[in-house]
Amino acid sequence: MSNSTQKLTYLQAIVEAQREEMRRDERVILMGEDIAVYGAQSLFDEFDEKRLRNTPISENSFVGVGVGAALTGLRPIVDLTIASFCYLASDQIINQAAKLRFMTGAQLKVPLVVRASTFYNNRTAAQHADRPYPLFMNTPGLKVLAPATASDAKGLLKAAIRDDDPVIFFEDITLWSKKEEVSTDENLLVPIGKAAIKRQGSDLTIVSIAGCLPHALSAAEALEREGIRAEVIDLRTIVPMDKETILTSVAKTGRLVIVDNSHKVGSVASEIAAVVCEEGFESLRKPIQRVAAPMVHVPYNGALEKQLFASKDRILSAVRAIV
Amino acid sequence: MSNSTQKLTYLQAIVEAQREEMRRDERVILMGEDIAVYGAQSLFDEFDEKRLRNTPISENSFVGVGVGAALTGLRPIVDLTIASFCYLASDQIINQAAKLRFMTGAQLKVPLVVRASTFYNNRTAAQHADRPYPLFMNTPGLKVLAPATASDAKGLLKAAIRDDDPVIFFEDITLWSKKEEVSTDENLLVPIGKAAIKRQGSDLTIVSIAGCLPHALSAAEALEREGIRAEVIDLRTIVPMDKETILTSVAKTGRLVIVDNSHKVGSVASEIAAVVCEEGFESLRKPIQRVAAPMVHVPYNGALEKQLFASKDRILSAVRAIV
Amino acid sequence: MSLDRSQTLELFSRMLRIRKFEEAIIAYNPVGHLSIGQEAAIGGACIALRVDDYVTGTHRSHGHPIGKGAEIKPLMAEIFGKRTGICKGLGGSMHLTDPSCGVIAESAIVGGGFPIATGAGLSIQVRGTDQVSLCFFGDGATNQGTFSESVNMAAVWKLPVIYFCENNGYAVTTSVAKSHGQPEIARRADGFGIPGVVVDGQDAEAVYAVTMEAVERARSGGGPTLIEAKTYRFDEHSNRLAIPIEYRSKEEISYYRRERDPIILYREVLVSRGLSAEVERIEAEVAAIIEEAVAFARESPDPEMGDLWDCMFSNPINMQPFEGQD
Amino acid sequence: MSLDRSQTLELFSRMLRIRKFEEAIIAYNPVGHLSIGQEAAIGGACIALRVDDYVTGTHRSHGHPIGKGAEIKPLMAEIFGKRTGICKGLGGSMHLTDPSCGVIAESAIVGGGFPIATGAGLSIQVRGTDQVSLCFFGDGATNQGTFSESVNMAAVWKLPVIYFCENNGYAVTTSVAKSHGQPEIARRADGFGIPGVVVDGQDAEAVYAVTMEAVERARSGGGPTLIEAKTYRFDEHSNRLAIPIEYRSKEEISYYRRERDPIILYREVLVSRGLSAEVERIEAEVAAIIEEAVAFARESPDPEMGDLWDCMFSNPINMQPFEGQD
Ligand SMILES: Cc1ncc(C[n+]2csc(CCOP(=O)(O)OP(=O)(O)O)c2C)c(N)n1
Ligand SMILES: Cc1ncc(C[n+]2csc(CCOP(=O)(O)OP(=O)(O)O)c2C)c(N)n1
Ligand SMILES: [Mg+2]
Ligand SMILES: [Mg+2]
Repeated sequence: MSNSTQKLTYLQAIVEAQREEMRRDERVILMGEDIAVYGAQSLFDEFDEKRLRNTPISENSFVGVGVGAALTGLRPIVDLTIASFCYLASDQIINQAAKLRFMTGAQLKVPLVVRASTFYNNRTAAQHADRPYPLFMNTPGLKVLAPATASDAKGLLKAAIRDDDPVIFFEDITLWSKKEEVSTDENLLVPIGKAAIKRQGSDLTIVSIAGCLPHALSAAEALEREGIRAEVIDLRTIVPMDKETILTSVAKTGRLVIVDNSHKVGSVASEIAAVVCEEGFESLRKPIQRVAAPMVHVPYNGALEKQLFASKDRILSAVRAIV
Repeated sequence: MSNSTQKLTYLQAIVEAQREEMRRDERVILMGEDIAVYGAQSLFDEFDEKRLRNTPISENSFVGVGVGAALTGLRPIVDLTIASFCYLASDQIINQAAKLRFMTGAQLKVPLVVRASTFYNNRTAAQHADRPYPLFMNTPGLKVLAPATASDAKGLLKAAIRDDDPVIFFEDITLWSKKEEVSTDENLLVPIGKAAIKRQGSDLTIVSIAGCLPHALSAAEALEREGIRAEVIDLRTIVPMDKETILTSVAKTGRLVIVDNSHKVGSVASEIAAVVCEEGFESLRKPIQRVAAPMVHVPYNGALEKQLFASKDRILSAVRAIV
Repeated sequence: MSLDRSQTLELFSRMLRIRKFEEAIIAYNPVGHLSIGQEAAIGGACIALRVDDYVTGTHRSHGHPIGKGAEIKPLMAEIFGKRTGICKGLGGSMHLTDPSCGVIAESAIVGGGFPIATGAGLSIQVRGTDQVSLCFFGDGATNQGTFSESVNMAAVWKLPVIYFCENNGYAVTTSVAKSHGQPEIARRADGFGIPGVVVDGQDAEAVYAVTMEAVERARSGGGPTLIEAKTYRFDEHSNRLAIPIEYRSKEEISYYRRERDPIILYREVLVSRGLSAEVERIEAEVAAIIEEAVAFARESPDPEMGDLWDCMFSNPINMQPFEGQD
Repeated sequence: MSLDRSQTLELFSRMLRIRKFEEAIIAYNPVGHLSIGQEAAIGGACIALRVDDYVTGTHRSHGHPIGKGAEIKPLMAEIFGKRTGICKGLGGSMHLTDPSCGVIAESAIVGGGFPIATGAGLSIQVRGTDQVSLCFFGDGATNQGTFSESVNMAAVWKLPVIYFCENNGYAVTTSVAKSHGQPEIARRADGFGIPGVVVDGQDAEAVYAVTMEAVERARSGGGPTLIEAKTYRFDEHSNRLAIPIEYRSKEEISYYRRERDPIILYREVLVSRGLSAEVERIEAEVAAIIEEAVAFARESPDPEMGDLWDCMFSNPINMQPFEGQD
């Protein structure tokens, strides 16, 4: 196990994860529309077109092609590029990928990874800016990931590729260009189903999802200056959820703010709130606060768009309501 | 306003709602696969094929055809028949129907009703048995209905048809054959966005969704015999949610059990729990209990299938945990 | 490229197994969508395949694994919802999936099999084997977007896929004439630059011949083919759906049952080739197989709640082995 | 069925408005997907329509409303994200939807417009008017399932819809040759039993002629037509997407820019008909319109948070007028 690192952006980390896994295992292939444009360009130098498939614009079918390939010995990564397109493929993801193992009495396995980037705060308007994590939470059979750092993006994607079950991997484009030192160890996986405590604290718990993390951390810093110690948890895996880390933290702090860029109603934040209210009720001292996108669509106008999503200030005002 | 009633099943009530609205307004049309098989047979005696469209098996497109027709002067009812097929049409529902008014700066309106029946407890296995309410909760722009009685089915469907926004109307097939006296008043609408208190009580609140209602009511009866008075609320409208009725009840009882046949994680029950924990926290005396389908798929074997869904006993054991 | 004697008998046997399997369903456990009347299309196509070739099917799922040569007992137990069923009683009548003989998916979502069969074709191409993938689907399914999306992808990549339409003339109550811009399914092939061929689906050996041609094209890198077998469903859409309208005439139905029964037709062919004794032996064998299978299914235990959890994931994470009922 | 003098000038003017509108975007607010190079296809198709005919479009949305005769200022303000924009600054560059001139949807979901245009056709048929519905889409979009699903439905019901493909040879970086089983889009029409026709998309009047034929067929109950206009996109896929690979040659691009510019070609036609003076007048007019529109857009106010809530529902229920930020 090597200890060396290299400085990578979140998007580069994703490309490196794919490169390493494609080298390691010839069953891994990558499919999607114009994949070279979405970061995979450098993979074309190393792998041939057999394993790098530019698809026609046929989301439901090319995801289903991934399912069929996964059933028959490959380990496909299917890049939906923009997460708003997942509704076109939700039939193959939900009715097939998520259900086939169960429906065949566990005769089959579906080692499929579907990548989708949440394309918000980017002035592309409502048909491109969805953060549809909730779509895949409610169906059993899927694992749903949403890393917030380059290291986690790499380690989780590698874990997803090696996992024998279907995994939806959400990439947050507000993080794409964020750089950090990332391990070059080819076997360093980030475990699916484990949240990360990014900052210890005892006064209040902030659970953050995907691109909310930088805002949660700056809110925590600001609070620190006021003497309020916030614990910041990066959820990382949406399904299956690491209830234990959240409940342990809330047992300590008694206060919970959840920061989630999906729309508030039926959000990941809603599920976390429900779990804590069910299983951690006795430790809760104040109402749970959800900082989420309001129930309006994402507008084209960039100034308005920005206000829908997580920010240090919105988190702070939620915190103020309970401390 | 007439006071007469007729005895109708839940499914007949739906057909009558359609008949009355088609008579009243020639812009109302009905589309779907084999609609005669799914209850609309008698409409063919009265209306011509222009307004009763048997579609090819093309869910995404025929829902989108409904959208286009709605944009240009019709008021289409599109019957998806079985709710598990909604994933095929979720693109047109979410990316188009729900977003078009907003994205055009309110130049357009989309008076579309999409019907979908939740086909569970019927031995059709996991590709037919979804209760996908959560799919449509998280997207702004849709109204989502789930009536639990014949009268509400009629009154809500009529309200939906007259509404200028896109509405998803879930029919619960475990209720299809349940009969009751239904008003023949053509203008009797059930307001969208209002829950119904089906039984008054002060010790505990049970919020029930769709086909859970008969089970919730028998649980409440059993509790009554023990001297525990449960208030039973039928949610009726999932989006927009009638928070007020729920919060008022919980303010009185301090205890909440939510009964929902969707899968537990990311369920309607989760959203209700989150709302109550956020806005009604001070009145909560005990942890909220969600009685929902566990995170496994619906099996073909009928005996096992039955155990996944709401029952008097499951509700009672949830109640026992908090009273 | 014609069948030898033992293959013709195997073909007849498989067709008869489908018929008798479903007659047993009607008698003992009337669920589901029957393939009675369509046995020549299914059998003729499958006999052109090797065991390691892939098949995907539909809600009308009984025929495909039987046609592909699957063991009958686990299929029958599945119909009965039993733990010994091929899918442990979790999949049921629309989902008789038997990967041990190459049947990798039976989709009750109409059109759901197109991409999966195409993906199996992609997998074959990437892994470099000489398998093929055959996709069964109905006339109604061709109106799903996945049909053209998938056929096009297979055409672009020259995948070894055979798209095999069991055109029985109807989708539930909707005729091809009322749901297709033009009624010949095979004519859609040209838009994607692949061969499209029509065959009499009641003639088992004719079906075999066109399928074999497509299989050889696929194995040798020639890409996909669309086959339209004209056939007929003798029974109602499903044993469990009441049909309140008459969407096809009684005369039409009785004509097919009388004149175009694929089992009767193929039996006559074999008898005319002097194979009466063999045919009768097969008839006795099949009857015994089905009888045993019904007994096996009836005696088998039901699955248990824990099985539901056990069958969810290959790599379970954060999941109690059995969450109980909540 | 040929254009009169004033119509030819109007056609030229609309094409030029598209070009100049987008040149202003490049100069002042470089967002979005440009139609430069495709003006003859768009203009030629639209000039065959009445104001009350419907149009649906794509992410490459600027040309369609302009081609349909929309007022320029609200379109430009929309590009700038302003409250005076046609969509109040909420839709933006991919969504210039102007129902006042019949443009009912510009879908940034590739393939999203097929069903909507088809539904408009259904609506026309049910209401019994003699309008038509024209659906613009790209070559790449034909691989979405909605294409065949919708075309088939229009064919079955003989709806008055014209499916108009702006085939510019590429979908982002993917050529038609690499993504279509066979490259001629129009050839897919036959599978659905409707006419398919190919036209030179750089020749505005040729486009007009084939569209007019389809429009007349549609108005008179003859059902849908598929038109494939061969055209070319002069600029990159989008002003905002970096393309790291060379997927089409520089020679190809400069050939089209030099030899096949639809504005230059049509200008020459008009000049050769002795219309120089009129052409020059139009050029001056268009320049002025665009300049004014840019000024208007720049000076206009931004939308406000409350607008987001106001634009959500026609019948708001249980919704505070402005929920604030939560
Ligand atoms: C996506 C989807 N839509 C609708 C249905 C309901 N349904 C089941 S079978 C069927 C008809 C299918 O017709 P066809 O493809 O011709 O097959 P056949 O039943 O004739 O074998 C329909 C509409 C379904 N199961 N899935
Ligand atoms: C459903 C969907 N998939 C993918 C995309 C991303 N995308 C935007 S435009 C485009 C190419 C469309 O090609 P074509 O239809 O030929 O239109 P053109 O851009 O050439 O005008 C793609 C893939 C999208 N917007 N929507
Ligand atoms: Mg059929
Ligand atoms: Mg193009």
